[in-house]
Amino acid sequence: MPTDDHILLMENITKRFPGVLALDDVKFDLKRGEVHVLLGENGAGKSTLMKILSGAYEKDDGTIWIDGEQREISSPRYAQELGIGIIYQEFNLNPFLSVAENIFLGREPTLAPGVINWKRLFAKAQEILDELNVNINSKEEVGDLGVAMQQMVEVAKALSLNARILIMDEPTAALSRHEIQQLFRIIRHLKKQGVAVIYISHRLEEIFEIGDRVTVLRDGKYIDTRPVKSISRDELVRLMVNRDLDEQIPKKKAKLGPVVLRVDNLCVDNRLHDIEFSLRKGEVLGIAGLMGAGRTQLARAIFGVDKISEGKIYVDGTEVSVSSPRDAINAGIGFVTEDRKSEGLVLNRSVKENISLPNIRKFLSMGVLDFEKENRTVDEYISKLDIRTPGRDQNVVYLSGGNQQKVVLSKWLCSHARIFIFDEPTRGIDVGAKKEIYQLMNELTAKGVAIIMISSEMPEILGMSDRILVMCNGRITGRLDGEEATQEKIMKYALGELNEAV
Amino acid sequence: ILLMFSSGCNSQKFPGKPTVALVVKTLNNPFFNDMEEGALQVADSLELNLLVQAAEREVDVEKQVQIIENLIQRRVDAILLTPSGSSEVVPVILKANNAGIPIINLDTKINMDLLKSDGGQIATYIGSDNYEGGRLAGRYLVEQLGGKGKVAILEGIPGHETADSRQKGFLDGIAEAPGIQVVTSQPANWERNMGYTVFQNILQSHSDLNAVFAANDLMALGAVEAIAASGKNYSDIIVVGFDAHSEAIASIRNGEMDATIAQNPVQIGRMGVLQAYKLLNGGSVPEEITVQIKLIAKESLTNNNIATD
Amino acid sequence: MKLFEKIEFDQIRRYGTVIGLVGLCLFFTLLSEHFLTISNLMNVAQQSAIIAVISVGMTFVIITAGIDLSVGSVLAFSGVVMASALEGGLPIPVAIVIGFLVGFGCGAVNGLLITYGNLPPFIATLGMMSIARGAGLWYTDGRSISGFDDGFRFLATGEIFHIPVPVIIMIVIYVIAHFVLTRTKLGRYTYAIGGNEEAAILSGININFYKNVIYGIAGLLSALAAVILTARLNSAQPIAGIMYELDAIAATVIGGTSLMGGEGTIFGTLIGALIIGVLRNGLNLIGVSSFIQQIVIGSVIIGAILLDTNLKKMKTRSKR
Amino acid sequence: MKLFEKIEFDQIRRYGTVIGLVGLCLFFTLLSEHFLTISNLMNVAQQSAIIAVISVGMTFVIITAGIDLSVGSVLAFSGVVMASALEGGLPIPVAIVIGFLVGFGCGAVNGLLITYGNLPPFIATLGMMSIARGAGLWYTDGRSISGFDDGFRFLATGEIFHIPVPVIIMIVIYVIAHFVLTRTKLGRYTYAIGGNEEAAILSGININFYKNVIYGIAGLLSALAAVILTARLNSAQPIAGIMYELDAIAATVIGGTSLMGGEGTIFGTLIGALIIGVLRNGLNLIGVSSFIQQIVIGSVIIGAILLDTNLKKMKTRSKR
Ligand SMILES: Nc1ncnc2c1ncn2[C@@H]1O[C@H](COP(=O)(O)OP(=O)(O)OP(=O)(O)O)[C@@H](O)[C@H]1O
Ligand SMILES: Nc1ncnc2c1ncn2[C@@H]1O[C@H](COP(=O)(O)OP(=O)(O)OP(=O)(O)O)[C@@H](O)[C@H]1O
Ligand SMILES: [Mg+2]
Ligand SMILES: [Mg+2]
Repeated sequence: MPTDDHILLMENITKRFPGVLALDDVKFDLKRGEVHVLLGENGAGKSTLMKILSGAYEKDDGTIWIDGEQREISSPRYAQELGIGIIYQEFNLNPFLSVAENIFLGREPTLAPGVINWKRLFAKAQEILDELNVNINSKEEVGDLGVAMQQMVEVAKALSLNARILIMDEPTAALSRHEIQQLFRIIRHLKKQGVAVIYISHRLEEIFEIGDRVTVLRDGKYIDTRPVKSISRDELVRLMVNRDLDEQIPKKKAKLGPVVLRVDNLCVDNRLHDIEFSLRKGEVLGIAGLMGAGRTQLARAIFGVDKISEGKIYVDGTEVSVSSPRDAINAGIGFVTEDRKSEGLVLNRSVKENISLPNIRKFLSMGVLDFEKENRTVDEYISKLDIRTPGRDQNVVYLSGGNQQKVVLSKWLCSHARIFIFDEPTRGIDVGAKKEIYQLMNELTAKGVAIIMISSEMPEILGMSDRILVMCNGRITGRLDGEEATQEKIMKYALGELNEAV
Repeated sequence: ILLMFSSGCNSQKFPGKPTVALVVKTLNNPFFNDMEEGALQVADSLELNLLVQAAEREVDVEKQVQIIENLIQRRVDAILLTPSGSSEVVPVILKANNAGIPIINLDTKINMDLLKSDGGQIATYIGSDNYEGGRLAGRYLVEQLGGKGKVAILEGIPGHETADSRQKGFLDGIAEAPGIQVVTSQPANWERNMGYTVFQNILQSHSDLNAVFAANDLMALGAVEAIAASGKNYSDIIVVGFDAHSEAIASIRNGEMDATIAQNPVQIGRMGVLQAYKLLNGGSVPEEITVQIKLIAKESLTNNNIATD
Repeated sequence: MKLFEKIEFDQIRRYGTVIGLVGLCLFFTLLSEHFLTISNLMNVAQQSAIIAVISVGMTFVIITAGIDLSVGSVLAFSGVVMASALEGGLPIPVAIVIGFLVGFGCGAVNGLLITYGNLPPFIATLGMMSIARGAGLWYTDGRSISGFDDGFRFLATGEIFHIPVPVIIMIVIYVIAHFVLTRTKLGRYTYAIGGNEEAAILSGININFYKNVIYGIAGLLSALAAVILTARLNSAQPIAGIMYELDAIAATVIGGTSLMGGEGTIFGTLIGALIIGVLRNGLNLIGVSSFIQQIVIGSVIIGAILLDTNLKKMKTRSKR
Repeated sequence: MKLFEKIEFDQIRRYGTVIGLVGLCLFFTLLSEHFLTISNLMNVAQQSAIIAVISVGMTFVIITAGIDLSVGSVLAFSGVVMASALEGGLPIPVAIVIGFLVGFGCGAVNGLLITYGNLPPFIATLGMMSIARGAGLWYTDGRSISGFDDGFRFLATGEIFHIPVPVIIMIVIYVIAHFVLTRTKLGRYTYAIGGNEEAAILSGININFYKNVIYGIAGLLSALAAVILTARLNSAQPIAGIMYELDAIAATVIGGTSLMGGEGTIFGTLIGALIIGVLRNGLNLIGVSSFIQQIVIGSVIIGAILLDTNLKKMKTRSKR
């Protein structure tokens, strides 16, 4: 039974999906004014637990108390009425509606019954956005925003509920240091007002920065709940992955070969300006920057998705014209996209089909698919990246966020490209799998593959990069060597020109 | 649904009696409703099961063929057929011949040359052909207009056989009077509303029009409304339709329409079933029975001798 | 500033179809001196009214990423029921209300099948298309019901300030629809449902309720179209409205509404309906042969949208 | 083991429609002693062949999240061209190839309009529907072309091992299509394009090329259907195949293919086509009046999919 300083108590929560026991007799409690971190490997059941709390899923078993009252959370609407707000791991925005409408969807201010008060709608939305101090115009169409901006809209949406229980499922996955600080500022502010926050993230450093208590799940089972102060990182990781896993990133420097990719004063009409850099065999080139800096834009340009208005691209010293991803792939380039849902995956197809999509040629014998070969390869990657799925024929839509990300990675890793562009490769991936991926990068570079790694995660950038480019407003504002680079320097460049610009 | 079945399922009613099938082009055209009516009257009095079937769409010969094939499977005793396509039904008629089911051809004539060349046969043909009707309408206009004037044509569904033969007949009918000039010929797909809109548009560009021939009465009735809407007098424009639709006849009485062609579907229906009955009882039937086709105009209505209504 | 840019583009977008319409009018004006006359333009407006009214409902439905193939059959069914009510001597308003109820009923059934039955709209309404048609034919035995008094016929033949009543009805409907779509919850939720249904549900919007309302409205507007049609022809037919669904969808899509849902304007739909009306009218005026007409109509529909989408593309790289 | 469970579900899903078909057959067997006879079943199979063949193309198209409204018109157009070639005395194979070229051509034009013209498939093919129809009428001046020699008519009237040739053609096409969809690159890409076009592009798939191929195939299969139909009626009509698109779409969707794209099986489509065929046949056999037939057909289509989707739903709550 809940004590009265509990705002929420969940007990014996069980949820099964076809072929998966997602939650097995899990318990979770939440006190007023605390930030309670929910931690666990990919597929551990975090999102599922939260979706049950927010009324998106129905639990198969278990009880939920809110303010000591036992509640059956039957629908998202009822959850809202109970004061539960949530930021889902996957965006739930309408690309065609304005930012303001997305934020207040279902709760629009009205003039007369049913008639919307646009002035107030936009004003109220703008308030919240300014509060977050991100420069988004509340009248913009969400479809025109980049991933990061969309994430901030999700945050604003959750805040607009004035919830007493605020769930944040990996809100920072798409954000960089700068915005994360804004977010934390808000969270602390809410805490003071007695709002209770459930916080999910795979970035351990954040847990120590913002968390009060932490609960760990593993394979859908409750493991333990601890105060953050009294627990070390290594302990935490052990609880999570059930084995020891040391902190530092396992960078193995490969011996650098000749230049494989050279980009010569590349421009994309008003988004990128004279980008110039080169990439050598076996090298990892990190690209850092704030959101909207133009990193993804750059990747898209090199990969032939967006039109290049000026500039040249050389592969192995010879100029190539990439007018489509196909050209890029034929030139030996692979691109792990940032937005898995809309760009990375065919959600309602199987893990197998997604992984083999760009590589089908490899599985053809005389134009016919060789299933044995295909299955072998796919299973190999499923185990290599430890993708939690009932089987290769499961539709990816049913995988957990992190596992979906792993599928996207596998898809490209098995493509044997010679130049990789990873855009936020470890977004939403748990510590164990992260290490696995860094190992894979090392293997690749050892084999002479060259990697461009776009990332908003400082440790990753600092740990894995041989060289680092810093971008801001579509320009390269800093070039650092892997050793000499520090968080401060990167930040300076990343913000530097911004300050001038403003 | 079961309820519908039992209600719509004539065959189960009196299993003992012989079953005759009437397959028409469509049942949402009054012409065939009348034919059905006539057939039903006789069928009841002769204690026959009458099974009336038609494709959803008049132009859909293939579906009509399917229906006949299915009726053959069902071993009906005779089939009265108004083909949606005079050549297209030939193969299925051969099937009927092989199954020993007599075919009685109503209204639209089957392509006999093709049938003969394939060694097929029909028991008899009853009706009057559309071409003749068209001719009649043409001649009527010639005399009404005194051999000269501007005429418009409202066509049926483009490429639809019935439409073609009526139109061809009409053109031949007016051919003898060079003074008569067809200023425009537009499709209105047998529909009342298209008859209205298309003719309204025609009136815009041909305000001096003297007459219009519509390949069926529905379009003619639409045209009449269009004339009213245009503020002209009914007397200004001669409207000739086709089918002797009861509404058309009423409209002629009110002096809106001027004439229509009566193929007398009720009569055709009655005769059809009667011949079938004779056949089933081993009687012989004539090669061909032409049903008088006549033009109905205000004058002929005074001494009313119309089989319809 | 960015917003500004956006609006600007929307203008061009909108003009896209308007340009098409103007071009078409110009073209016919050159080819026939009868085209650009008050009386003919009134004609076109009044002839377009029926499809235009149906297209309003279609626009709502399509914005929710749905579709309604049953509008034509529902028109016919509600038309004959209303007509038989009139024939039975019921007062005009009562008969009309009965017709509306039938229309709304059919629409609501579509809605229920789609929401609670989880049927794809295409299938639910395809079934209704066939059922309503059959029901209308069965109800009337395939015959049409004709002859109504002038009070009723005024709804099609009457004029107010020299403007035909159907045109007035059309305008009123469009003003209301525009208001609903841009200013009310119903309108915004229509977009929300079409743009991202999951998100709408998770925001606690009762999408089943709104979908039912929207399909109901579509049915209701078909019934309204039936009133105009019946009054115009002084006759209600069970086979009325065949293929109207295609005209209505064409009008809506020509008007810039995306079949993927989430996007679209009422104003655009009006332009779309007028383009179709003008096209048919013009082709009659210049007396193009019937076979060529079909070729031309097809080409113009394609042409109009080619023009439109490729202006649209200028706006931003297509999403989804 | 988990995988196992899933397959089980797929089975149920698939059986969903099969159950529907079996139920329907049972129902008619009870009501008519003529239904369950070899000759009638052959009859049904052979009547279903034409829609079944068209539906294969439709399935490919719909899996890419597209649609093809032009199949009926293209059938008619390619039919008359082929017929006039035969009439002109060209050898049968040559004439057939000419017909195929026309069909493939129309389909390819659809493809080009959709890919390079960025038109919504609904509009591109709606336009083509009207254009091809007009072209066929114009080409034949509205007349149908009749009377071919037995060599050609064998394609519809002939039998091999007591199996009608159309049925054999149908079976061959389905075997090939199933193979292509499950075992080849083209098949995989078809699903990928429909499931997430953006992702397909970013995976380096030349979606424009494949879409063109797929719409081309759809046209080609319409032409093949035209061969069967022409041989069957011993006549090619410019107005053949009106509204076939609806039957084909219905067959495809009844077969479990989602109009949202990315999902569907060839086997399902076959069942769908047979359901429609059996329904029409059975209703004729027991002699239901044709108005009520329309009501029943509509209801069964709805019923079949209700059954299907709600078995599907058991699998998981619907996505998006
Ligand atoms: N709708 C669904 N259908 C079937 N299985 C599902 C569904 N949603 C989640 N699962 C399964 O339930 C398990 C838990 O998923 P969940 O999303 O809760 O993991 P998670 O802890 O959020 O992982 P991540 O850190 O990657 O987000 C996973 O194995 C996933 O495959
Ligand atoms: N205003 C916009 N209009 C259209 N597309 C945009 C706009 N802003 C961003 N995008 C697209 O969305 C993608 C992601 O946006 P985001 O801002 O996250 O990427 P970015 O601008 O490259 O910044 P980052 O460095 O965070 O990747 C970009 O590749 C860009 O193509
Ligand atoms: Mg998760
Ligand atoms: Mg980015």
